[in-house]
Amino acid sequence: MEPRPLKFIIEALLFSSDRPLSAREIQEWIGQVNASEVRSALEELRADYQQMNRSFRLQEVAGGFQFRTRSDYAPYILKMLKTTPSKLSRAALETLAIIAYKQPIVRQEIEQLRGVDVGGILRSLMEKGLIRIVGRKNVPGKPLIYGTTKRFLEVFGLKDLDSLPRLKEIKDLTSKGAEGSSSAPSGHETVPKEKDEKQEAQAPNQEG
Amino acid sequence: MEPRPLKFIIEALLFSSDRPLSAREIQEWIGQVNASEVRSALEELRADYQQMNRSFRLQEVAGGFQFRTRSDYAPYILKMLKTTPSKLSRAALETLAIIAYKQPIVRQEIEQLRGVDVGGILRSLMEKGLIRIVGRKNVPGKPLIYGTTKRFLEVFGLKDLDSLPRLKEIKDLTSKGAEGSSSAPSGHETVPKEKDEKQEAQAPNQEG
Amino acid sequence: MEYQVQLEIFEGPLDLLLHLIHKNEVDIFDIPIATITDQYLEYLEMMKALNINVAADFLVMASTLLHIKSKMLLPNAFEGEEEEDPRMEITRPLLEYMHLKGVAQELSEREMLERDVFTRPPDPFLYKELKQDSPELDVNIFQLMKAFKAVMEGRALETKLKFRPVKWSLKEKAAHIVSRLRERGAIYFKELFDGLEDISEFVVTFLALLELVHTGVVKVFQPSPQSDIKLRAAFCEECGEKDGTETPQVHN
Repeated sequence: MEPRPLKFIIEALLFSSDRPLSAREIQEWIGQVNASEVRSALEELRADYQQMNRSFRLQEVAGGFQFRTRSDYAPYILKMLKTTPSKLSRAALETLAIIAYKQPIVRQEIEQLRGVDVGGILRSLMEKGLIRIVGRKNVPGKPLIYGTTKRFLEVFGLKDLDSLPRLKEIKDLTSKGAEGSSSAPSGHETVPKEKDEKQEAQAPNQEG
Repeated sequence: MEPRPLKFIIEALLFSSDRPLSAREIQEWIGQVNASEVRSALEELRADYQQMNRSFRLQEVAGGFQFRTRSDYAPYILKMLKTTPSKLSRAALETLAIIAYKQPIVRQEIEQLRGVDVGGILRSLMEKGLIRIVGRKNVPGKPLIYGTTKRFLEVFGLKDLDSLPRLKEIKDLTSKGAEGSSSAPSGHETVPKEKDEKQEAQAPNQEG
Repeated sequence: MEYQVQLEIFEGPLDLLLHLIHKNEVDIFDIPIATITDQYLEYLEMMKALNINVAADFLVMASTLLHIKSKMLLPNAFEGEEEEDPRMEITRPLLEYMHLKGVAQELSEREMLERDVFTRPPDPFLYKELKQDSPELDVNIFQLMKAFKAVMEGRALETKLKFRPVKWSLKEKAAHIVSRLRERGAIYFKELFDGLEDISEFVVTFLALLELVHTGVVKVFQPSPQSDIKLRAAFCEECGEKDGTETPQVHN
């Protein structure tokens, strides 16, 4: 058998895998190739699919590469799989956002930020494999410390934690808050317009 | 969203299916297309991939069409699959959990808790490098004492044994808030774009 | 007929405050604290009127607001000194909460796996071929915790189901002896233990007998040192056989 082009070997691996594959893993399986060869073959593949503009493409997620369908096709696939899309509640998303940005973080800190108890939400996020326990904080009570998982990156299509949106702003804000300066930050902030659309507390609305 | 070409819709379905799809099934999922349109789109797809001569192709197999990698790539794929993470059986997981929480522990104590013989499971957990023999108990028969390994910590992403959640914490996370919105059946959860989507009358602090 | 009430639901006090700030279209750095506090309290009252349980978090915030309001009303005792605007106590967490919501929103707008995008499924044929253990494991701590919880709960349940039938209580055994005596008036000591297989049942039966003798419910006779020990019910003179020659003799 004549040797196959590296690009196609990698393509075959990616196509038969149900998880993102890292360049390093691929290199190990194939053997006798160096890391930069694998890297450039991966990039080439990604460009190929980008250009072909088919229903799926090669995406860099969670420290690896994975073929994924384009979102345009989701309705058809959901119909085939007979599933309702797995979604997260607003409360769960907010809690997840806190953990993602502030990790490692303990439950109490999360609750301070959200202003409500999050026990049930933590359970549900753990069950979904989006967060995990990373240790215990060395303070009285030794509370558990939470962090996000690789699955979190996969679900949200993130290359790594640094790819999280708005990371900088959040950090800025926190440090400002910690200093407790009385002078309000310059650009007086007003509330985003679209949020005004939120319904007001409704008068009792009878049903049934 | 503008309608996507039928060929690509079919491609997306085939891509995300783990079994061959028949033209009739595809026709049903997509709707508003007739059988011959589906048939010819499938043929076109097959010709596309034939011509592209990539590492995988669309093959007509019993019961329909399926993407399959070319046999040339099988050795690489097999190599990859051998390193695919395997899952632990429930029995193994339970036994491991007992050892993790009750270590150091002898076999008899594990069997008392699980109510069944665990000889085979202990051997398999040992082969997987998750548990180890830490000594012998100084009682008649000098039974072996088991404990978890460093690999156990790695697999579960724990910093140390201290990071294992305590039973009370487990109960906190696994049962509390079961009725809360956060853990509502996932199928029904939505990601509200706006607050208006919330409809049920509930106490404000649902997780509390 | 019951009416289902629809009321804007707030995740917590911060959520409610933010809503009030939006509604009043005010600057978050210059919150009209009196107005917002009044509206906040109004909302809590409405919840109470609708019989909705007001969580403690909301009450804590209410007292914080009232505290800030009173501070704002007081003439500043430390005039001249740089004192932080008391409102910062709520402005700061509110700002952080707002950003947090923005981030959550951004997360939800990303293409989500199994909602918007899909991957190749595991190939059932390929995986069937590979039954052997791979060095890597696909498990998480949550599964481990659940397994442990299941074991601990399962054991408690089993103890109840499994061991109760084979446990003998003194009371049950005593009742059993009494009922046998009531039937026949007197029985031989040896008969009590006929058919008993379990050592624990044997012991409990004997202890029950001692207890009955001790309380005087059962009398023990041994007509002669060689003869079998006989038990007689003290409560039932007329039942069973009559034997005028016996001498009470308690055996230990």
